Amino acid sequence: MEYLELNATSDSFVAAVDDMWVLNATYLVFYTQAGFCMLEAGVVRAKNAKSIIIKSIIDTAIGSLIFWAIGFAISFGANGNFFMGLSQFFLIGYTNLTFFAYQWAFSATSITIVSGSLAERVHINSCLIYTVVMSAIIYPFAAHWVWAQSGWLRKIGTNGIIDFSGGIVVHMVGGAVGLVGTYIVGPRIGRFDSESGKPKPLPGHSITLSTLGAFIIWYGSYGFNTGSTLGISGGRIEVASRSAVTMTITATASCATTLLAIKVYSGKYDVAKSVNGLLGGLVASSASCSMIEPWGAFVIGCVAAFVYLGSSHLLLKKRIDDPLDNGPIHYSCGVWGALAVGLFATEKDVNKILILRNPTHTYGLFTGGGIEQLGVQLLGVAVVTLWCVVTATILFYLMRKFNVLRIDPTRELMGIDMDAGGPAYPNFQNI
Amino acid sequence: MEYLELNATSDSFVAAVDDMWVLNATYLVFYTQAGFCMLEAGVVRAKNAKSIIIKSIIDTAIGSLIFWAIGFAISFGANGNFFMGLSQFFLIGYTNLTFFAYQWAFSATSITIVSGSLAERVHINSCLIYTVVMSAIIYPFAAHWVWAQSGWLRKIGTNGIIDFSGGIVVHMVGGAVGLVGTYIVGPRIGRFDSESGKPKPLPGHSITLSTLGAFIIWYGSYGFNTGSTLGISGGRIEVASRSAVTMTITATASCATTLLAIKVYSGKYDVAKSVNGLLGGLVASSASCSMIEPWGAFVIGCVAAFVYLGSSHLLLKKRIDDPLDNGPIHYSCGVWGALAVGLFATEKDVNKILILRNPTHTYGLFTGGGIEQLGVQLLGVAVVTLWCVVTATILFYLMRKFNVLRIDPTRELMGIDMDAGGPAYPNFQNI
Amino acid sequence: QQDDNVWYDSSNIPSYATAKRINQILDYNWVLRSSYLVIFMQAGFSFLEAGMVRGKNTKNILFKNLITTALGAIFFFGLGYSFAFDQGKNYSNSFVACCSFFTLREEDYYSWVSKWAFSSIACTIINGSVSERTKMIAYLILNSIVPSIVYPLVAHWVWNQTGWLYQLGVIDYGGAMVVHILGGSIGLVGTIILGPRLGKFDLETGRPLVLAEHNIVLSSIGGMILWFTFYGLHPMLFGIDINKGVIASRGAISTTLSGSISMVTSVIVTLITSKKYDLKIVINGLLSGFVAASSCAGFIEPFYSIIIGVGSAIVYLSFSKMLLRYQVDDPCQSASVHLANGIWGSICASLFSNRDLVDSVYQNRTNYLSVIQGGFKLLFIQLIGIGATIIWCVILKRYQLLRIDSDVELTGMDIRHHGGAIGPYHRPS
Repeated sequence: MEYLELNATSDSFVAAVDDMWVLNATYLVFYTQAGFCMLEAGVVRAKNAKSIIIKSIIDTAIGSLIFWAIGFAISFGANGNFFMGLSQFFLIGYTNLTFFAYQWAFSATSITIVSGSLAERVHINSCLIYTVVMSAIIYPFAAHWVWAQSGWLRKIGTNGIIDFSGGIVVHMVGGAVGLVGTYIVGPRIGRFDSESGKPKPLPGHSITLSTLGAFIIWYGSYGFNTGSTLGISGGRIEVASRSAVTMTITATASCATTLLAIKVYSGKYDVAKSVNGLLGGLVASSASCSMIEPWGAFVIGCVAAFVYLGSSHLLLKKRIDDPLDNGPIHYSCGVWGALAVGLFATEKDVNKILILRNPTHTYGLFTGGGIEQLGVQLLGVAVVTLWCVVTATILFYLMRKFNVLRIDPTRELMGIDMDAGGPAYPNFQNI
Repeated sequence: MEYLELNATSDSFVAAVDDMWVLNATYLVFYTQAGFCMLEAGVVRAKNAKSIIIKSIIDTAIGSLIFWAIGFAISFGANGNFFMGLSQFFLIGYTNLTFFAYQWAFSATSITIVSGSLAERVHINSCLIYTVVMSAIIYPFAAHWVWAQSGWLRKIGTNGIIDFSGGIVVHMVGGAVGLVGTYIVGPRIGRFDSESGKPKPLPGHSITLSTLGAFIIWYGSYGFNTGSTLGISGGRIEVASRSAVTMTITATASCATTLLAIKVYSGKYDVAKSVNGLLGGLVASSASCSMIEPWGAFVIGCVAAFVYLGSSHLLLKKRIDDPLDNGPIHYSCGVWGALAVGLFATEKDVNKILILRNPTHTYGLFTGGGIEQLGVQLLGVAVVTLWCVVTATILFYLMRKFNVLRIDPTRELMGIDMDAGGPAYPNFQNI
Repeated sequence: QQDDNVWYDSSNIPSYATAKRINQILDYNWVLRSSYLVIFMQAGFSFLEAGMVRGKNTKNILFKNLITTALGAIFFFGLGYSFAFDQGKNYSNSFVACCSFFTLREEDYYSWVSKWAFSSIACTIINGSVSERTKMIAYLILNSIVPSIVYPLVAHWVWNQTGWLYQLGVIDYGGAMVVHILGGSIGLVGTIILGPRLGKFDLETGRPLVLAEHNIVLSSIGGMILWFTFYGLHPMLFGIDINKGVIASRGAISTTLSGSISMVTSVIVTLITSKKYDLKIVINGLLSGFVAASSCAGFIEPFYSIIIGVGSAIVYLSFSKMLLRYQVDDPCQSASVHLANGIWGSICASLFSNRDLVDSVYQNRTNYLSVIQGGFKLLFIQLIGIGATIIWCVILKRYQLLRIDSDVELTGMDIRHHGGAIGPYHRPS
């Protein structure tokens, strides 16, 4: 407090303002942890509320420590080759702490997504294991390939893969790992009728909590999507305001479309699904938000709603039980958002983003930039999906093999909170 | 927006941006009020939820008014001597409103901590009294001694006491006053077995609420700890980024250590205690966050977990009932954080912070800076503790004497919410 | 080689770090960041309102606030922004601008975000007033019309330099007229047309009965979130530079003081009259102070915010009492908080504003002395502004709102329209 003296030159001042922008965005992204925690807590049943919270805390705390120690060096360490970064473990010798903090918050988000998919039926212990693997291996490699300047997906084609703020790296990775996990764990007891196989609803214990969570995530997403400009000087603030506008339009369009589609289809207004539609829209916008026109954002949002609803329906048909619909939201909408870059990106904006290279003439298919970028995005999506599916399958298969994954059925019926020192709401009666 | 012609000179930008940074941080610090409120509400039983919220809101409102009228003048008023500031009551003649707003938010945090320690067994009225005393006397003097340029602890030794963002002034003061209060009020009915004296759990009514509160406090702490640079120009943004990174590492390390220690010790995952571990880490980082390396932050966090667990255990042994563990979290971890400055501060960073003076060669013991700073920190901790204990003892002793402190036993069993217009959840059945 | 520059290479960024340019960047930054806070207000209002309705309608109100925000964005993007702030070569007079629908100029993007955030707050305030008894279709219509035409016109009048109220000299620091009076008066008219909830007033004596809010803890989360987010609402409109930075700090302090004083006053008054600490009044008293401060917080000496705060508590308490006497049922007390205190705040703006401070942010127009500085013209102008806003809202609100069936109202809308109550484990008592 009152320790520092002013000693500014105008050069460092611009850099300071840029860092300020990124730091503020970082705080917002860390705050989405609160949003995810509340969302997950609201969607599970009261008997599992405490355990999902503890998982969410473990994710954040341990995931952050591992990413600091190992993950960041693999993603962005100096002397990286096409495959991985190789130095600066434990941040030793690394100076750009602002950038680190921002990336750190991103990795925490990706890891948190997984715990939602595994809700209500896995050991709390298991979360320690997958958090470590996810933040030390699965996420960092994907981040290196897609984001680091030396990453191999970054060097393909004219522009390389474009993922402005984590549609592929954060959402797709988190969603895919979760989806594999939920498939290997199997559905919750009582989710599908044992005879007919029809899904039966297992409603969450507090829709208010999950709505609160969604609103916090929405708020945090402004940091998530607009902070990726990594500064505001040199025209980047326009990129940030474009991102804020397009992200809002995509999210609200997706929310409204979901709502109306369900109303038309079933005659009810469904809060939980509308909230998910909103989140799906946010996810779909993250890869592309800085490079599209508002009309493109609107189309992306409307389509995202059907992508979400369709994949959610498909999962139920295949009897895969994803309690929070994290697969449909983060994986499917993440894929759609990544492809949308190849469909809707405009020439002007792509050139603004990719300021490093010569003016490019490869951009969105629908905006007249040819099919190449779409191909590159498709390739990237396929590669990242494959990477996640392979590593996650090995991980969860081994965990199942050593019996540290699924909780036994009596425990599951009683609620996992018994392992976490009693029920979450001791003053109220569960029914 | 559309109103203004642009005509600014480059000096004024720098000042404006610095102010903007501090203002944003101020808002975040005020937001921690919401966090503390939710944390406290979740940890008490349902029958006392409403009253703790009222106390928390009244604290904030009345504390703010008193600090504006009296407290700030004592802390930072012009013409101060070594002991106290003497002018600019009611802000008359004071122009640096940004600095005031920031200090204001800090004082509100310190006061709120006390209400948690006194939860579930004192009159709502009593909070009016201790809020006034705390914000007019106890907090301002401590702030003057430690933070104001003329304060006497600031002038001791080579560097003076170093408390970068309130580990001593905010957390230790709040925690110590609360601890004295909870000792004088005595334990809640039913907390200790009347025969054996063993503690019995009185679990809070909503772990989701208290987790939400902790996450909000975490988010707000980014304002709390990084805003203390009071600006971003002149290299201060690097200090801020460093603070953000080290604070996150300390908090997550403390959270993870608490979680694992309890798991090893009792075989259970304990959400409430892990959340407290997180908060303990945040507290431990506030004095030192700008002057340590990430590895130092990690060590501080791991130790903070044991400091928290140890003091919490000690309190129970001495049959002192601190419902929110505010004493262990804010006082003990605050003390540890203050000492950590004398242990882990690095030469480079201390010189960056203390830019006002000549290069100093006194810094952390473990980083090779000799033992002097540790001695100064120890002295400061002792002085502030003594000040808080003496004033708080007088205060609470007088309140008990005039019978405005503890509620009568029937009321306590029924719940204080009866005084606040009925139960907090009229649609639900309490058990 | 360092791999940490995801998109940009700063050495290639053209350096146009001229003074003007930096100032513009900072303005953008300030406005965007504040807008995010204002959008987060949606969460605050949702929980405030969700906690204050009965358990059986919780899902309904959450749903409405969610859809309000979503539909509002789409309609404000398509129609509303153009009516309010069309800056192109198109038609624009003192009453309305027109007609570049569905298109935004790139330099308007950040401004769109902030203005949309304001509009969504106005809509959400309405939801609180008409909660627990309105048909969903009526909501959808309402929430399409307000952001496409009702809010934009008032915003045009008060905030746009060509607007007639702007040119008259109306002061609105943080949306007192455009957001609070607008939302509050539409809500009040709505709630009058709808009539009270079943069972709110005794059929014989006409006395108000208690329809207890189901989860006041939730409301207080909402209230605390709103406290935080009001710091985004208030200093946003004017952007930032050294003068405006001071005004923003001044605004933050006056806002805090006004809210605190208002809350303390409401608590004391309630303690005297009913001997209880009532949490609902604590929360709404706090918000009343913030609302009242929204007209002028940055333009006054912090001292005057005490008067504003004390006044707003009294305005809030007496207005809500008056509504009950006339058997108007306002479940979340939105009209008392937002309409009454929006008016009170706007009047205070003409009483206490410092002319120099006002002049330093409002350009190209004449400002008048406030009452404490010896001028009365501003008072009349503010009154005209208040009147115009209210009249506009009332005129537009005269279409029939559709009320839900009484049996649905008794069972609760969550079960009938949303596929079940909020939490199956909570047993309503």
